[in-house]
Amino acid sequence: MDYSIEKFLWAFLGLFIILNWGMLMSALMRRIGAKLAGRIGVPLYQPWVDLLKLMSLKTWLSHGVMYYIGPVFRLVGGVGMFLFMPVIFGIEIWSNYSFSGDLILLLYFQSFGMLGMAMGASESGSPHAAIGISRGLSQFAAVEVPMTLAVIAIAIQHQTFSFSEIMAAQQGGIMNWTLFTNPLASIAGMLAMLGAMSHSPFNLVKAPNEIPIGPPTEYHSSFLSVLRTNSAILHVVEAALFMNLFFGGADSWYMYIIKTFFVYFISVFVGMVFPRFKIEDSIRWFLKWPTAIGIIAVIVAAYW
Amino acid sequence: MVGPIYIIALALGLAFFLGFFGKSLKTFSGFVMLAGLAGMTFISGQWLMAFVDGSATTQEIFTAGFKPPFSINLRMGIEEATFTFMINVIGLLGGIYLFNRLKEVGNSAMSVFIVLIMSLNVIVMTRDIFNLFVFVEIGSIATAGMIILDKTSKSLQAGLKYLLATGVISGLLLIGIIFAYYFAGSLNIDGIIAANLMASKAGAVAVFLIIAVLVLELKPFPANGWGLDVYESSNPGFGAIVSAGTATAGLFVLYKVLPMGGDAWYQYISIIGLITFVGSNLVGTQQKIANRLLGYSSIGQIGLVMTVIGLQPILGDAFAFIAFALLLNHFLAKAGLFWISGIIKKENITDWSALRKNSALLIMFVIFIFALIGFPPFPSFFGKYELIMSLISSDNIWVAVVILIGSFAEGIYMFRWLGHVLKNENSEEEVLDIPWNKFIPIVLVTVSLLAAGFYSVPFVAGANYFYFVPLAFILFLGLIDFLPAYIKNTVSIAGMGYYSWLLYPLVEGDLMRTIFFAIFMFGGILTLVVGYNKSGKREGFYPVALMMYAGLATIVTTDNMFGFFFGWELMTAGSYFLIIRGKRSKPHAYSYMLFSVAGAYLILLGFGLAHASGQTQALIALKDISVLPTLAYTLLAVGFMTKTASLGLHIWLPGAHGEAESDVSPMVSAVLLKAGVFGLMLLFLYMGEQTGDTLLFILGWVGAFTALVGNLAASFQEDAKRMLAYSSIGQLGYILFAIAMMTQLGWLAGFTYVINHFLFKAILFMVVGGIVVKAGTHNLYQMGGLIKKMPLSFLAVLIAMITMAGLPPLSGFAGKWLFYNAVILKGWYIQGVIVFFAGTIAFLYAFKLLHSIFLGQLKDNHRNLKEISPSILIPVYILIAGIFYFSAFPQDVLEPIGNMLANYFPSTLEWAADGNAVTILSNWNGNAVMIIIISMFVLVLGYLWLITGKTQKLEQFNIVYSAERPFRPETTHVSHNMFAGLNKAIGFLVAPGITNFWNNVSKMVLDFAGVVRRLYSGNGQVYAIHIIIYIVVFYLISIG
Amino acid sequence: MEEDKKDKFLAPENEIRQVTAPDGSIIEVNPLEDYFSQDRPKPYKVRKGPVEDFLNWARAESLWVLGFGTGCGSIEIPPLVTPRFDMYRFGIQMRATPRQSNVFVISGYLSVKTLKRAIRAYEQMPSPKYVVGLGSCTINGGMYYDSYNTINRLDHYLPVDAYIAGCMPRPEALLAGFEGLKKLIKAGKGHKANEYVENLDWYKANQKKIIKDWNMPDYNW
Amino acid sequence: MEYVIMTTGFALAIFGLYGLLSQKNLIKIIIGFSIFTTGINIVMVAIGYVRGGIAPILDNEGISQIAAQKSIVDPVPQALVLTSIVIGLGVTALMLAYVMKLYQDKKSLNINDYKNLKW
Amino acid sequence: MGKKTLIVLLMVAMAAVLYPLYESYQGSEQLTELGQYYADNGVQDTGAANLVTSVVVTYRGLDTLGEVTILFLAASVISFFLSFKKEDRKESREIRNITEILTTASQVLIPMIYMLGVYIFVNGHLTPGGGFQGGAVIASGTLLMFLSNPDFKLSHKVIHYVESTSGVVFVLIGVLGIFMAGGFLDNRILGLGEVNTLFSAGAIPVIYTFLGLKVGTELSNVLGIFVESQNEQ
Repeated sequence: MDYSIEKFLWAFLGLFIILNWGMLMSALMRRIGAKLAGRIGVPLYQPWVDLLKLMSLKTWLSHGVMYYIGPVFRLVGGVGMFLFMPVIFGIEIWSNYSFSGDLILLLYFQSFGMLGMAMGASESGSPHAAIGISRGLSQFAAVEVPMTLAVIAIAIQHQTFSFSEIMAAQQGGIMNWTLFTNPLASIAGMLAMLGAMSHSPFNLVKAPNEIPIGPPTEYHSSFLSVLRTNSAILHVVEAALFMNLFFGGADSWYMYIIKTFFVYFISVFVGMVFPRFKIEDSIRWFLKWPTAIGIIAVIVAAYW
Repeated sequence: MVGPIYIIALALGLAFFLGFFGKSLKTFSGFVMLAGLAGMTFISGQWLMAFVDGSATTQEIFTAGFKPPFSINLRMGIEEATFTFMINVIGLLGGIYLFNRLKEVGNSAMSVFIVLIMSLNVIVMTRDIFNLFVFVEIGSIATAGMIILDKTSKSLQAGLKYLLATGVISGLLLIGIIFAYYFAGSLNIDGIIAANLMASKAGAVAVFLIIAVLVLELKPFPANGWGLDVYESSNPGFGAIVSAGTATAGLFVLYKVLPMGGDAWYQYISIIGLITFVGSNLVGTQQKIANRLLGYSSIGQIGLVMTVIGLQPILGDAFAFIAFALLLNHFLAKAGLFWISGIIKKENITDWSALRKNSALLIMFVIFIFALIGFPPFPSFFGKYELIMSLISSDNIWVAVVILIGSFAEGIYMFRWLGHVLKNENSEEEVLDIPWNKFIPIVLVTVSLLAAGFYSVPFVAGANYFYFVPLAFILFLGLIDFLPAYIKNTVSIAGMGYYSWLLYPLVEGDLMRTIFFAIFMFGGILTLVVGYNKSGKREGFYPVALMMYAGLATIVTTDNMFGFFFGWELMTAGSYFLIIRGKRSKPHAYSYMLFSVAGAYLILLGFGLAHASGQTQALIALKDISVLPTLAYTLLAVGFMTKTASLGLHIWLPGAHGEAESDVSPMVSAVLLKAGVFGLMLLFLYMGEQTGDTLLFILGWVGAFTALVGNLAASFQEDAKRMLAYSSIGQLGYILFAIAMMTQLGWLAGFTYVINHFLFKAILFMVVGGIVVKAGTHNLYQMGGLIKKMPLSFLAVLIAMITMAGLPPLSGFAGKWLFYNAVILKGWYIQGVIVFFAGTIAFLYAFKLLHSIFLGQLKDNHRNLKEISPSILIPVYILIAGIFYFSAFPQDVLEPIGNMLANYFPSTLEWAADGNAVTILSNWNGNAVMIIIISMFVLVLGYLWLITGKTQKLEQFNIVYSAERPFRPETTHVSHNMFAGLNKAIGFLVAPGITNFWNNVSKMVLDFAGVVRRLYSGNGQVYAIHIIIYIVVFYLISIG
Repeated sequence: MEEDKKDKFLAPENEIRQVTAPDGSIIEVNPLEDYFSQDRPKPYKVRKGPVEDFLNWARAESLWVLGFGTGCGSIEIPPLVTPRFDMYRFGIQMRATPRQSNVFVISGYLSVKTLKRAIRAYEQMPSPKYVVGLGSCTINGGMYYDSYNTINRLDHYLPVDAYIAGCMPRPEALLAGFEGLKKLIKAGKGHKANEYVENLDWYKANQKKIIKDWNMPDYNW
Repeated sequence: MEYVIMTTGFALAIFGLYGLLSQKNLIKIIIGFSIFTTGINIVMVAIGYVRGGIAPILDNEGISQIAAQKSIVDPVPQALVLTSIVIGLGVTALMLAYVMKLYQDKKSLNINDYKNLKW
Repeated sequence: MGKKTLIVLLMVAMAAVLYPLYESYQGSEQLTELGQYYADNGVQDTGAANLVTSVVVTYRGLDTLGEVTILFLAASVISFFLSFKKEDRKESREIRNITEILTTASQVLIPMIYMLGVYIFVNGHLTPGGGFQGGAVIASGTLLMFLSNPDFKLSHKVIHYVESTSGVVFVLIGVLGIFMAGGFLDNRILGLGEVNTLFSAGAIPVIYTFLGLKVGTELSNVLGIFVESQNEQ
């Protein structure tokens, strides 16, 4: 239990790093995508410019209190996920506030921001937002099944829910990564990650031309800037979550950045290659193959 | 003392004497008749008193001054005194009831009536078999006469059928009697018994004929078409006499004569009784005509008493009480029902809603119905309880099962009837004409019924007069029902408060009981506070609500099985009435009741097995069940699960909770459901993990699927309250799963769920109930945008929903965290994942509810709505304070529970000094999470506020709409079929398979009843054939 | 303005109607007033100084174009995302909702019917916002100058920051136009939105003169 | 002798019962019933018979009282049969009255026409 | 024919049920214990030479009271139930002409039949017969009256009085038995007298007299009601 200013500042520094890393990473991904298409792509500083632009806009419209604090929920969700997870393995100052809980806390805290954001978006009264949210929640429910199976398989394997213990168990060489010690769970988990990142083929939630980008359709200026801040953080944190679970975690910022980049890249890569799923197809898909793999993973972990 | 022979002399003398009076003196003759009946009542009553206080001994009355067997002798013992008194009372009351009708028909009708009552007296008293025959015949002929008291074509037909049938059976009786005389050389019953005719085949046949005919007089199923016709077509006032008086005498005769046959015959009689009880009630399920329905019920009840008579050797000491309690109950209740039928004058039970015009009559009707089904505090409850206990103790489980099946079948039609009475349309024009002479007898039997229940207490182990204390309070509330609701509300709250204070010492020191006690009583008081926003009188609400709470209090404070069952049934009855108060609740309350009754019977069987093992009524007997332990535990578990609405047994819940009134829903959902949980917890604690290994495993799966299906169904609901109801099913599934794990963490999770579910479901139902009333609709898609009108409600629902979804930092997460640890430690991985999946689906409906009611587009007709009443918000915010306390300081609540559980399970959870909960798998610091999240929230909110300038407030249509504009709020609000994608993908999981299953079951039962009742073709000759077939078959089974 | 709203054709959905509340009382709903905010917009404060210059640079380098095609010229916009033109490298991207866009490209002729939508979309965009007139039609009506159903001068109805002449201008011209807009913004001249607000009455009069079925609030927030 | 009576009695009872159960005409049914009760009455009388017995009237005419006490038939069944006959009479009378009223009601004596009450 | 066959089979089965009784019947060589008691003590106990009568009226007097009650009931029921629904009866029965022979003969016979009836019940304790038999004979006289004179109407009032009086007296005599003798319906309230004389056997002749009257009037009453209701048709 350490609520000291020092701790706070370290955590804040970590947050600042991953925020910027998240923005850079998204610019990188967009550039990679552009290269695939034969384009040049955005300048690397584009995310910062966009953010700055949004914060500098002069119109602030509010649909109500919940609309106002929706982005707050969202950002708290993202930041909280960061804070409740140790960043760098084995270094106390980078352990953030992970003493408050562990994997279970994180699994549930994932939805905190989502639900708050959903509230905010739907207070705007836009049907597009509501449709987007209903899709997002439906898909989320399905994605969580393989995700949970993977988490449980890992928990059985390591007999713990604690990040540091899971990471500790994966130290000492690439072959100790869960990816290799428990490949089925890893596959299930990574497939679930595709859904969690909501890139194509699982991005019907934000179908831009059908339901103008879905839930945040009414968000603009500073509200949108908070949402974009969050998404930059969240992408890194989500990637870090999977990194910690399957790819041995990171024992330095250097490893952290490389691993999160590649984990994130997987989902972007899949998104580049595959077209979009309809929502019911996506649910069926998650409840079919990833779930089957996850169940086998749990059975293997439990009874092998 | 006046000798019993004067009953005969008085009755016959008066009957003959009435001939002197002409037509002009009809009223006078009527009073003479009543005086005669009163005299008979007095004589038997005086004997009864003498026997009760011990001042009299059994008297033999020798007619003509000769000792038997040479002359006919009568006996007056305590049994005879009781039965003649009962018969005479029913005769007197019946006479008062039928006064006008008898007067219209004439003096001869009065003579016939008084002779009928007299013959029943003699039937009871006589010890001579031929004399018995003569007076049975007198009874038959008098009955045949009274049938046509209302001379309709139907009653004429019924009378002829009756005469044909009784003619055939009396002929057979005569053959039996004469051969009995031939073999025994005596006509005295005791002489025949002493002669032991069963030794020879022919003697056995003679005995067979006598007993079979006496059985047939009691109209055993299925050779009873003639009897049913009598019930259906005759004057209901007379139906009461037949059902109560004649049957009572007939049963006594059977009891008297049965020793002729020896032990084997007891068995046959019990089988016949069982067949009658089950068959008659089963066939009755299809019946719509009130009087015929009463006929089926009468025959069924008589069958039950017949069974008990047959079980006499098995029941031993308990026999007298059981038989008498059941008989008396039937006697009083059925008489009352027939009499009410005579006032209502409606043939079809669907038209009986006219009864609602008079609340006194309605209440008495309800009392009779509940007495017949065997609810406390009526004698049948005590009798049935004792019966089942004794049967199981003596290793006659199947008999107990069959009896309960029969009772259940009776419940099927009785509660359908009650539903019609309470909920059907009522025409305004008709006036209910209630003459005082018809009303008084009904009141008297009602009072007797209540008194009989009270005096049953000393005969049943575990029963306690204390159980009547809340009932007295309920009675008091019933008496002040004319006062405005807020006064009664205050009185009720005060009463509950006082009662809680009174009972608290009983649970003190037992944490588990204390928690449930707190939920029941504190929750009860809070839900009652909500009632302050109701205007008017709320007639009938407070007695039944308090009845439910009294039942709950009894369940949680009692330490014996009887008390538990008493409370259980009381609670069921009270909640039934609460539920049926809803506008469209009729079918739902009905299915609730059926499931509850079935569940209660399973529990009773389980208790019976426990009692048989431990020979004690204490609940501790559940600990070591040696008689069929697996069965016993399964029965108990399934019984409790009917209340917790586990998958397969849940179909009653959505309608029952969804259609109930706005403050009843939280009562039944947040509070009542916990009774089932309490039962399960008790059961599991006593059962232990080893004993119930397989059962627990299965229940774990059941719980998991319940959670999934409940939540999934909730997310597809369009009705706000039904959604919450389905959510309850899901939440109770979690609880079942958690406690089925039988580990400290599992139980701790279970307790957390119990507390949380109480808190948030009460909030949700209170608020949503209040909104539904304000908004005038249950449908989510017809609401929307209410956040601006009802911000406090929104906040309450939001907090409740976050708790429900298990999101940190609120206390819902405590349950989830414990749950995960428990699942991994227990090794129930796949089930755990199903439950987790259910948990994520909970987000869906949480969002749907919040969005559809509070967010989105405000509807035009809701533009002027105001915040819901403070009488709802105050209890709601008290509960929210509870949630916050529990969330911030989970240790304060969970540590004591954990310590308590450590007595039963190995402890796997430790609490660090800083509030960190640690298991070998995981840690969680609720306190820290709360602090961090709140600080973050404040920081981020400040940041947003900093970068945001002055905001422009918008109206509901100021949205981007692809450069167009919305037309109407209705077409802009996304709510209906919100999760269409999910529905397409996995909607098949909530296809109404289980509902269809139960529908098919009930359809099969009803169809079967429909086929069986074709036996009753209406042809009197066919009925005579039935009698002969019955005799032959019976002969083949018993002797041949 | 109140008066001429009355003579104009009022759509049925905007007529005043009565609904019955659950408690039985009658509520009168005037859709145009009750469903929409009636507030007049206020001009925002234009600051000066290095910070503002930096922000102007950011605004210029992050042009989010509203993806509405209003006329035939919109066929020239999609090529901008192709490798040949690749507008992303200039910080220009398409957005699907007016709330998140700054640049409104009026692509060619504007029929009266579309003008109404264009006004609504424009007013819903957050300030500072920019209008780019694409093609001759937005300048003087172009080949449709005598059409009964198109407007001739866009700047009578919306404040235009930049025109891109031609019929049709090629995508390269569009990119050049955006570069011009960027220069304007960087120079601190990108505040036409304020002009619109300050001269709202004039714009509204012009708009209502030509749009007969107005059927919307004066200002679409 | 007594066997003949006994056989007759049982046979009558059975045949009467058959008539009661098989005839459609109400009057015939009642006749069947009468035959049935008659048969039973005969059985009763037969039961009381003592071989070679005389009527149980001890009027000192013919044989001595002591001898009579040894040679009379059993008076009990005779007394019973008296009662039984009267009861049969009462029932029959009542049945006939019913049939009369039913006939007035529906102008039919067929028992199949009186099936208004069923199930 | 399925049903008839079924009934035949049923009768066979019924016969099979009763067969053991028939089979066991051996005929009696001697009286049963009970019969022997009556034979031995009946005369002393009751003073009636006719043992059947002593059994009927005294030993099993309660049965007899019941019998009377049954007749009373039958009469009452029939009376109150034929008195309903008069409005329905429209058609009237065609009455055949009565022959002269019947009319004349009946005038001679009826008093004699009544006399015979009275004789039978008065001597019930001495000779075969008794109240029921005598009453039945009296009723047959009434029947003859109805046959010979279709217009004959019984006076219900008289009948009721006779009937009620007889009934009440019977009950009262029974009650007197409690006070004055061994129990209800004990005939020893009057002296037993000398066996074989008319005024013997205690209250038996009295009872039988009233019984005869009652049975006679009741049966007549039943007949009368039947006839009346026929006439009304």
